[in-house]
Amino acid sequence: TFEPSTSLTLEEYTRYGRQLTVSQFQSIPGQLSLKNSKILVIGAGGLGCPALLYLTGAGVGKIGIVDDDVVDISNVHRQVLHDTTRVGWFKAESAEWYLRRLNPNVDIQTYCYRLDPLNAFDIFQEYDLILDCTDSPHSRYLINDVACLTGKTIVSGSGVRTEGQLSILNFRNSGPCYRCFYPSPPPPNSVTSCKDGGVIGPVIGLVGVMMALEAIKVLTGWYTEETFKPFLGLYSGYDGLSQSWKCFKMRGKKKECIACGDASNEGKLTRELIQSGAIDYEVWCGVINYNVL
Amino acid sequence: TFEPSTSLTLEEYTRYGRQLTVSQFQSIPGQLSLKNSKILVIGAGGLGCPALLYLTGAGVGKIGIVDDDVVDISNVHRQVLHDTTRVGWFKAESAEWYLRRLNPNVDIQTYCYRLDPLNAFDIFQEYDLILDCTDSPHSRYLINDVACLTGKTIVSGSGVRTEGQLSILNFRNSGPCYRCFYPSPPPPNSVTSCKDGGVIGPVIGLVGVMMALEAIKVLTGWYTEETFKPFLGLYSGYDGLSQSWKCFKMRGKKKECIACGDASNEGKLTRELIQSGAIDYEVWCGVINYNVL
Amino acid sequence: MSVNIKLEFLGGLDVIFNSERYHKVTVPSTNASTPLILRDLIKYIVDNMIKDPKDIEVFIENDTIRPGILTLINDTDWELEGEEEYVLESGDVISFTSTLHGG
Amino acid sequence: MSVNIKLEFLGGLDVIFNSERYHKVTVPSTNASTPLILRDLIKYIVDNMIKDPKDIEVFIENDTIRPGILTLINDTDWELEGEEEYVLESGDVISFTSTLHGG
Ligand SMILES: [Zn+2]
Ligand SMILES: [Zn+2]
Repeated sequence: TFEPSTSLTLEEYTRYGRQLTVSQFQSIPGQLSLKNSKILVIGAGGLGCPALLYLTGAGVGKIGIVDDDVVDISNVHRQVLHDTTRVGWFKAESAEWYLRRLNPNVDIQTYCYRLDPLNAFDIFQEYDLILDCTDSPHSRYLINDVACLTGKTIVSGSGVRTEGQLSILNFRNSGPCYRCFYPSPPPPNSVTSCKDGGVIGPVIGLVGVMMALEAIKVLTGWYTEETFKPFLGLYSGYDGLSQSWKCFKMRGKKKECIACGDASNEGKLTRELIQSGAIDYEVWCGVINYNVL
Repeated sequence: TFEPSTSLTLEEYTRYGRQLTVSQFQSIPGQLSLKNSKILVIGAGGLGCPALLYLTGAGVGKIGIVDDDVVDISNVHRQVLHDTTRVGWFKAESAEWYLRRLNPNVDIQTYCYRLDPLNAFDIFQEYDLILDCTDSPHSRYLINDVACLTGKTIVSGSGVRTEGQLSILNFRNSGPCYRCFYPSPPPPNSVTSCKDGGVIGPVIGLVGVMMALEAIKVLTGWYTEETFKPFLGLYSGYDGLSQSWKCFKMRGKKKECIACGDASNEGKLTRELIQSGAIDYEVWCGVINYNVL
Repeated sequence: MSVNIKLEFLGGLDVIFNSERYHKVTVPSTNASTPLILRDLIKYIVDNMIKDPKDIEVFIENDTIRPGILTLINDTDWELEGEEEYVLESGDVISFTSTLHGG
Repeated sequence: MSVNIKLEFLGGLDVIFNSERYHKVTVPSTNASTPLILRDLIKYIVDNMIKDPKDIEVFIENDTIRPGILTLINDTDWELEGEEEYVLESGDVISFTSTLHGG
């Protein structure tokens, strides 16, 4: 159980003093918002590691970590929250080991299994904000659909080789979702993962750090329904004079979206539809397979 | 002693495989360049922590860490390489504790004292590249002057509140230095430190991660004297649609610079001048005090 | 009248454009009385800039930009600017970015 | 002729400009026969945009931009563009950034 807190302890004032004094952080109400927040980080890899480090440091009340993978030696160059001594551990538990040392105030909950249509709804309902730190399009569609149906905002990051992307999806149920941006999944052969494509550690690390900052902004109320404008950020680690970042203004929510749009839409997703297996997230990246209906 | 290596072990191929396959990294020669490099990270705080994590992960051969400070509970929200269990440790040793676990291939050397005009030259001569992760203008002038006189490139980062800056200084002794950009130090009352101004963890963290990437680019030969163009990057964590980054094209080396310019300049700095105490780094941020000469 | 356009191929799309992210092109007018629109630019790119015919399907599907690629007009989603009907102006920056999935 | 300029006050300099980083200004011509230069813009900023006279010394020292502040003209160091003699054109973006020292 998680009781909302209305005050900070002396230890918390000291620990968080440097961020509390920055006006954009919203001072003590900002810190209390973090303390009373529950966030779910899906994927404790190249994006999840730095995001978890900074969000645990900043004092989010409860952090859930979903990852069914174990630490491999080839992860450690970029997944710096895991170390060589913990190769073979579940990533979620390896992350927990360090994060508890970093900030014992934070309640860490691990889920050492794969997010799937059957378990996702119950897990999401425990949290206020979802960080999508996964590495495949099918998990991105699944996370999106469940977040839309449970009313959760998603901070979404991705990256491969020398580039990364960042967005906030389904912001307070009023911003566009992943399916608003990408109604049709990409052809399966067009997808490059970190495993295939390689990735420079600080490149994916930078996107993870940016995700932590966007999560702080969402949780502390920096973005409101009035000030939030849908965006897609593109980072490149080897571009221009050194590194580059472009932030594009994006479309709003689409009424005809099957995930976040009007309830009357034909083919509108429901928890029942997703849990029936009608949507093949694994192979078709979230395309509805009407044959099973 | 540090013997240059001409091959990678099987463990190294596995550990670094994901970065090796990215073309900009320069493949095996790139990895060997890192392995044969010695870098000095000055400051194991908000910038140094993420820079050290990613550079140790990436497999730099030897990393020196200079910091005379000890871990305080108010550091941990952003200095995520230190944790609550190591409050009171020297930051350099706290960093070493985790970095050795992260990547035992890396030779970590700690200097738990303050960099000063008397010890700086001997330390710098042991390294190929300097990362300025310090937090005051006087240390920035000292690091700059010693790097220019010992022929070292500096990757320089800084940040406070919601903003950060990034540059490469004295690139291969042909690029501009800190004094080329700032020939006169700022008035003492105009300087805000993290302690006074506060800082958001992921903001300073992002600059540290960028520094790691710039260091990798310098060490792997991505920048050459032909392709390198002096730049100053400005990051803002709360700007525009989400976050912003501008990269400005900067002046070249100034012939009249007293640190990196022509040797015939009046007042040109020398090791003797610096070590005589003629330059008051502490109070005047690197202004020459001709009274003591 | 022809228009001068800056093109950006991001998110790895540069691989089918000679590994160059940034290009400047002059799109020639097809008909003096009709202004050039984004659809003309896409045709120009396919006809003149994609060397290997096998690469066309990386960029185009069903006669439009392939799912998974976003098109941006002067840093704004093309959906807010009229999509393929957008009337090009000299100096416009048109960006195409492939979606990244890695993490 | 007057010119329209975009101003950026970065690195914390916005505190003396109403905490706004970005401003659009129209600098009026002082003399029809001489073009406006960056020196005129600096004078315009001091005279019209800095409300509190105490703040002038944050921005100006010895009649020019204070040490520790970099001036950029269209994303380029003013030293490469003629510094205070640079002739302003409508649409120019002039940025001022205070140096950050924290770490
Ligand atoms: Zn939607
Ligand atoms: Zn110099």
